[in-house]
Amino acid sequence: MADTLVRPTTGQGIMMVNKVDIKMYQSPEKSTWCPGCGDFGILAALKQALVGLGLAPHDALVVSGIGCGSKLPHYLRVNAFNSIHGRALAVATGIKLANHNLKVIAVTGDGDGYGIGGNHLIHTMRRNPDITHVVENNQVYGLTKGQYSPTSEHGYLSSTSPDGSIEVAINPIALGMAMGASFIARGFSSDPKHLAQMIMLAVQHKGYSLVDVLQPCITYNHVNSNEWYKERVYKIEAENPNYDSTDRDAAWQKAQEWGTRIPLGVIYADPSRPTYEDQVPLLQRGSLLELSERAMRSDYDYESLKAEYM
Amino acid sequence: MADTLVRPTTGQGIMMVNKVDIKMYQSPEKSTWCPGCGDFGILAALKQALVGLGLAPHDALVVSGIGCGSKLPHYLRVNAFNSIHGRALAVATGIKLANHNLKVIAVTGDGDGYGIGGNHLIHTMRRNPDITHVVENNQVYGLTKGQYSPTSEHGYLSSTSPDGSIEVAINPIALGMAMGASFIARGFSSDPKHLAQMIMLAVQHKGYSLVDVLQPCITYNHVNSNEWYKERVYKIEAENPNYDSTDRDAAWQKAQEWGTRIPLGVIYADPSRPTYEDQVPLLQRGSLLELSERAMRSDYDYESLKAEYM
Amino acid sequence: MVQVNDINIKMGGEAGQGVESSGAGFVRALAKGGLYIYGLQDYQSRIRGGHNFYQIRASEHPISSFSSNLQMLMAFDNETVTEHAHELVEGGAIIFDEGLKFNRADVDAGKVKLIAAPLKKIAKEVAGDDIMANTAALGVLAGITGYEISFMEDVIRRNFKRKGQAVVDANLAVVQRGYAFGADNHAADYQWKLQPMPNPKQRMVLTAHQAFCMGAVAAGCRFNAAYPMTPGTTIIEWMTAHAGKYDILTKQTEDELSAILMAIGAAHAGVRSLTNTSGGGFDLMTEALGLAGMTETPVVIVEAQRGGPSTGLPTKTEQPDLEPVIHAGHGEFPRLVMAPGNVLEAFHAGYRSFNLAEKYQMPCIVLTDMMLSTTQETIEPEDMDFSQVKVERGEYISKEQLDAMTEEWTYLRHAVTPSGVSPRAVPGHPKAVYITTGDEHDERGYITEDPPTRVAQMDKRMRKLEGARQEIAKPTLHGPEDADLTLIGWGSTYGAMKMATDILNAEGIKTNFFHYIDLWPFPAKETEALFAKAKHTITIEQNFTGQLARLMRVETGCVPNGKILRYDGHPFSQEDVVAAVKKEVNING
Amino acid sequence: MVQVNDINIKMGGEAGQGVESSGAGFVRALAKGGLYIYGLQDYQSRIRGGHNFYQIRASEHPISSFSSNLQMLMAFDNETVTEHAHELVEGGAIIFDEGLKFNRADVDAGKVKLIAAPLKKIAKEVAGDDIMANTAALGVLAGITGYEISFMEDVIRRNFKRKGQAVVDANLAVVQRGYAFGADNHAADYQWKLQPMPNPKQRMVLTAHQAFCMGAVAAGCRFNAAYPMTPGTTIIEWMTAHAGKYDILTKQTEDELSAILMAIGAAHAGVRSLTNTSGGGFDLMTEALGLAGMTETPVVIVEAQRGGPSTGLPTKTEQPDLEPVIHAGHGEFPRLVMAPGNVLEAFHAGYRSFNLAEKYQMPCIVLTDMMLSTTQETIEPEDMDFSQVKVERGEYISKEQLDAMTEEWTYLRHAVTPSGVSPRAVPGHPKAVYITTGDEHDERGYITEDPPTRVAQMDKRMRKLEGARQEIAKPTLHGPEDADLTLIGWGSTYGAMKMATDILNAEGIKTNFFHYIDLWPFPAKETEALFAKAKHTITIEQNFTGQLARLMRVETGCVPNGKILRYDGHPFSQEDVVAAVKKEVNING
Ligand SMILES: Cc1ncc(C[n+]2csc(CCOP(=O)(O)OP(=O)(O)O)c2C)c(N)n1
Ligand SMILES: Cc1ncc(C[n+]2csc(CCOP(=O)(O)OP(=O)(O)O)c2C)c(N)n1
Ligand code: SF4
Ligand code: SF4
Ligand SMILES: [Mg+2]
Ligand SMILES: [Mg+2]
Repeated sequence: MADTLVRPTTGQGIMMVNKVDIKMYQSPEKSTWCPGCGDFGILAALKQALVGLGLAPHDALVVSGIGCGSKLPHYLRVNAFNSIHGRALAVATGIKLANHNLKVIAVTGDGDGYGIGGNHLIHTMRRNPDITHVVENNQVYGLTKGQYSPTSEHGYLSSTSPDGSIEVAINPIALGMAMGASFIARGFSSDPKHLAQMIMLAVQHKGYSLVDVLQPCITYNHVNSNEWYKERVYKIEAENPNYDSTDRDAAWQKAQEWGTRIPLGVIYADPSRPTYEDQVPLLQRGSLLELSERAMRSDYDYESLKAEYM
Repeated sequence: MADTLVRPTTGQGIMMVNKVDIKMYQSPEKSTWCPGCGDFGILAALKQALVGLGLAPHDALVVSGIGCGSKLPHYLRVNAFNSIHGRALAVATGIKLANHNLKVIAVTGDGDGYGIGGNHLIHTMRRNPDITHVVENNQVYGLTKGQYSPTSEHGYLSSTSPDGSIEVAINPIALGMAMGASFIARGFSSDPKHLAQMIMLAVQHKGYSLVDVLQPCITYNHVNSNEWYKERVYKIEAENPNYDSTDRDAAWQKAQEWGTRIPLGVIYADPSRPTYEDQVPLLQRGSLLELSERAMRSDYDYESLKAEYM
Repeated sequence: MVQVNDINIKMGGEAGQGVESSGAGFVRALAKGGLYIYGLQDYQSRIRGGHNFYQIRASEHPISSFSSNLQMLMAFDNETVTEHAHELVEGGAIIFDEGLKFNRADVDAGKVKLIAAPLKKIAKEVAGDDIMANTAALGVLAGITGYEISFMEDVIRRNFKRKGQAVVDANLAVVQRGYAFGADNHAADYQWKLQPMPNPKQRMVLTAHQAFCMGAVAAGCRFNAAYPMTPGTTIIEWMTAHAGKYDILTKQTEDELSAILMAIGAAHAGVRSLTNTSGGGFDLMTEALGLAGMTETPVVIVEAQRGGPSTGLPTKTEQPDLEPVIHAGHGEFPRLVMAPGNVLEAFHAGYRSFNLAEKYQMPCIVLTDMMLSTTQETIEPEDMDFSQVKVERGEYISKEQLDAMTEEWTYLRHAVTPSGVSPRAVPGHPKAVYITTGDEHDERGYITEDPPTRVAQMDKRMRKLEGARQEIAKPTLHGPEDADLTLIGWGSTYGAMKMATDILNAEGIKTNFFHYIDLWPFPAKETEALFAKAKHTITIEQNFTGQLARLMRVETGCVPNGKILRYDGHPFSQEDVVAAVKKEVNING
Repeated sequence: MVQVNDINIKMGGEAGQGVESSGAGFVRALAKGGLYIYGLQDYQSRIRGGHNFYQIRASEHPISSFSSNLQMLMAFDNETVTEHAHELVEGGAIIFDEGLKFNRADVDAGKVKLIAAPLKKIAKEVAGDDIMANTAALGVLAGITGYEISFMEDVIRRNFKRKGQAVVDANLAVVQRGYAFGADNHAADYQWKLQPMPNPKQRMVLTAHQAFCMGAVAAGCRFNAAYPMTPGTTIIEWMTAHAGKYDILTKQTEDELSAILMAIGAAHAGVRSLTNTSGGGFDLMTEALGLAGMTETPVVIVEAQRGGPSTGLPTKTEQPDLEPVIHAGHGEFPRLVMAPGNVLEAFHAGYRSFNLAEKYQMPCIVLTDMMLSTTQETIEPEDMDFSQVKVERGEYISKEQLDAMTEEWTYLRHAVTPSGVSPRAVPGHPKAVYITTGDEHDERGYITEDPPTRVAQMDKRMRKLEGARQEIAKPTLHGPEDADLTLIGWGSTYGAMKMATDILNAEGIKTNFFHYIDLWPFPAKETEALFAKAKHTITIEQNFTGQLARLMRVETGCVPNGKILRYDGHPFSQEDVVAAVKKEVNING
């Protein structure tokens, strides 16, 4: 990946950039995923991206929901908050507002992020906090044993849709466009190198960045298998080096592509949109954490408040 | 309005179409809205539309959430379920699935429908039940005394945004496009005649139909006042009689219009998409209510179930 | 000292190794032979790997609990040996593939037989694929225990039918080879035997969730909306599987809020409606529960408990949600809470919940748990009597009655009545056009803040509980009336506590067992009557705080003499109960 | 028989008629004169119209309740007369605009004076706009009661300053004309007078919600996420208004789920975080509450109660959420619940909630209600002592301590300790890189299903309650130790119950009053001690089921002799309490 993409972050880190290597991210835990699960590729790509960005494990904080994919933060050593199903973005926003020095990354499943978590998703998109959202989109509910998910295709067969799902699948890219997401990319777990690059670009992007990741669930989703994806994916950059990801119209068109051809890469990016934090004057003076710690040492004048009520 | 729009529905009604007149919709309750509130226009338009469609009060069922606007069903005599804040669409879907002979209309505020109710909104859109959703969009939280809402514009001043809101307003039209809503229109409470037509078209449309209604809140929203809207709105039909509401691209472009010029009318309609109910084979045999009543008379063979476990 | 038809077999392995299907297959073969079965499952919150087991108990007599003492362990992986070898009794055996390398130190070889079977080899040789090693294992098991192979063969024919004759034949060949291996080499020195009963009676083997669903459909439930959540999901999966036959509409929703609200909507429209979930999802339903209470909408919610709090132990059993469901939702509104303890009680709860919810126009929460979702029990088919299932709708105004009404405008959805129940009409009829709302309302359903109206509506709603209290299922008593020791429990501990009671009595400790099924409104009178007579009371629950004991105290003032609480995610076996009781009362067994 | 500085004035009118601002203006003028004030507000769930009132009580002595007996009614509309004229005592008066046509039959003219004042006329004549009629009314009120007009003038100068001198001057002229009208025509035959105290002491007049916020910011709270909901919204509105001065970040969220989860996220990151809501919103927070419990995240939730269930009575007061908040959330986890009863208790709760939440690393729910959100009370400024506010963080590992650590990898976020509290570091430091989760976890925070680990973590979490129990605010006792009658209450009934206790004692009924502030963990020892001595106990609550009484019973077995329950949406006045108590014990007053 291009060197220009890689710049060390500031943050609270005391480690030197050159000291960051992938071994630091080694978790003591063994994964519980099925052998062959696409989540392994996503884990590898995420580690790679963090290292590539020169971030130490304490510079980042990974928030996840509940699901197979949401167990990811247990399998790399990093600050992490494995929250409840569907709610990762809300927790992530709280963390980001409290300490914007942390690189906050939300990792969710498709059910997690696009299904039950839909309301946080759409409102986070329009708020644009500087959070990267990696969605392990296996088009199925993995951990609960294979029910159809919001990205399952029309006709998908499962225990709760034995005659085929009759819902239209969510198009997360189009949704992001409509809700003002400022960065939207798609990756594929079987191409972790490309995916790592997507994640790096997403983390470097200032604002809410969505990385929708095609992820085979080898146990339950026998339609959208590794082969199925491989036959369809192509890289936007490779096909059209002039693709302008800042062009809303082009991105909207690209967002519609699905089925026979599925684009990978940065579909949309608006580097000009200010982040939520950037628009809070308070946070320009430091992190809320610092202000709160100062407040706990109590060098504010509270006595004067009384006069308001006299 | 064009006569072709008006056709009597079947439903369970025993009333004759020619017997339906607006007096039947007279509620015994007095409204609690502020004099001059845009909700009056919406109420008038809704009544007009129901009468125009030849529906009797028992043929329709209005579900609302909580907010100033959600009190609407108390002010017309009709079957109604005034539910909880943000949840009208879920209740409406349950009612529709249980008795698809009822014309189900959900009436919500912008906070209600686009804010807290966002998850039901996006998933209802992609499911496409035959429900009409009228959003009283006053771009503010009225009933809770004027906080900014998801449709309040960037910079909007309120008690919770004294320095101006720093969120990007939701664009419900674009959201509907992205989520596969099959009918999307915009009306204006100060033009109840046009609005009534929009509601009639929406109710006649088979599938989820969104009618976003610009509604001045004369008490709290001093930015988006009646005058503000009047200066900006125009009717798509009037400006471009050739506008093709089935053209997704054109609709997407139209969806972006806001600010100096705000389009009113049917922005998008896909009459070809099947409704959710149409795709449930069971419901082709009658309403679930009828089946359930049959079940309560118990002419099903349950004994044979036992064999499954022997 | 051969022992016939009294055995506990545990099969263990990783998720994905077929533990569940092997267990289920063997259970069916035994049931076909007229034996009573109890099948316990345990799995982890992961899809492959980890440690799962299936524990089968078989007997000629009715059984309602598993035992801590195993006679046979079938190990598909090392961990099974490490974890469970110590549960084997003297003379017990471990069956494993000869290729499995486990730590021999985990096994007391003097006490336990090691049966290294060529499972994969048989499968490979006979069928060309070691995937059928499980079938071989079942053959070995049948061979060693002497159980007639034809029963296994029948199960194989039935289970593999849709995969074609070739698969059936291959499996049959494999099971036979396994059988021969077991019978020839190990049957002689293994003392526990299984044999079909003469003219075996065909009984049902099923879970409480399955039975609940059967009761529910029989009561006319035709709508089930849910968001998947273990261990509640088995409900909507059952309903979906039977949707075609019974005209049921099931809907997987975007979240649990939507699930209960769709159910409320459908119920309001007149359809008997169900939602199912577990604790976390139930939390999300809390606000809507109050809406059902306020709008007087009958809706049934199955809350299948698991280890909490929060995501907790997603696949483990616990009973920590009794007080939470009784108090869920701000404000005060009436509700029903029932907690069936076994398959038959669940069947009855299936229709009772809908009848009571509709008669009293309030939400009914059915508390189940991981155990009731997955454990299989045997029942006599005649005990599941569909002809006895009555649909009781209470004050429901039919279309015919509405047609006959002369006046319009008179229908009062929330009429104040002596019973608190207001006659209910469903929307769609010109004589009953009405509004209802979660705001406080008057008799017509319009919003009001008028204090007397408010008080009248509040009193009316809460008054319904008094009627309901007369109709709930009363606690049952098992064992001698005049016992020295009274065990008290609720829900899924039923089976273990019942069998423990029998054991204690057999050991000369005169014990009885008081079991709650319906818990809200609380059967206070019955509780007081029990305490008036009981000599020494012990509550047994699978939670930390002793929630039933708390409930008894707040509702009646009765306080048990002792409490036994377990919250490690695992169920009580009958021996666990016996031991804990003895410890509690200082009897050294 | 002139009575000085002991008056109850009610101002009533439609929403939008300026009832609230008039009331607030008069309150301020009286407070400036050194009088004690109690200001009660009542409004409907609508923005314009309907019926609202503001009731002011003024006295030279501390007061903590309103009275049912009015000496003055200021009617901005007919309904005020219809609704409240009967509350006037003999000799009381109604001030109204001469143009107001109300039903004279609503008023007992023999008992009550009717003061038709030319309010609009004055406003029109003096300022050219009848919009200032309210100012004229305040002038009339001051004139009749003889209250020095300079105090009203000061308030006008202050309130209208930002509207410019012309507006100030116009209002001053109007108030003077009103004053003259009142003084000249009606002062002579009106017996209740108001006069400033000599060297009036300046006291604070504020609501409990405002005081709570002051305590919270003083404790270092710097993050407040919320979704608007009456009557909780006043919290985030206060925080937002003071955000600039105190570096607070407030965030209006998309729903209540997000509100608590953002607060949990921010708290996890190290910032003291608050969310506020009412019952319906709290229901939506239930699942996340368990997450806070499981991840041991300190977070403070203000749940401002209102009439329930469901949307209920959105602007009316009630106490129906005590058991719901104690049991909210599936599974079992520790939490704190406190219910301040007045302005000062709320101030203390402001910092105590954050200190206890952080020391014990658990969520703390602060139960308030409509009364505490809107009612104004007078306090002595010195009683709100910011210098006494200490920040107590418990086992918090500072950055400096982390820097000093030599080993990496040793940090155990959920270490099992004797107190149950695990030293807490916030993320961002290389020596404390860790995960936490709502799944059951080991000491490091990794998911586990291991039974002993599970039990150890469960025990550890629940053990924290024992430490917390030592530190909670104990119930207070007002009145004689050896009373014949003991009134027991919690939360916002404090003021009325206290004054009622004094009245009962003054009438010779020896009464004391036991008031709970912190309710979970429950102060059981103190309750038992009270019951050991009390002769006749009566709980008084604003709910249907008597939730405090239930809580006392389940936690201690103590059962009150009587219960007084109110659930019509309206608060108890001191007289209401006195009358209800007498009725309860059969004393005819
Ligand atoms: C509130 C709540 N509802 C339901 C569940 C059960 N649940 C756990 S994971 C999951 C869905 C998993 O699907 P997805 O998010 O796509 O993740 P995957 O397992 O496919 O990676 C569900 C429904 C839960 N934990 N919490
Ligand atoms: C769960 C829940 N949260 C908050 C509220 C409080 N609440 C009532 S109406 C409302 C918002 C009203 O805004 P909107 O939906 O736009 O309707 P409007 O009043 O503007 O018509 C809110 C937040 C509630 N009733 N329930
Ligand atoms: S079930 Fe699917 S998503 Fe889950 S671990 Fe297995 S392969 Fe991966
Ligand atoms: S506050 Fe606004 S929206 Fe509500 S009734 Fe008044 S004008 Fe209408
Ligand atoms: Mg998934
Ligand atoms: Mg609004």
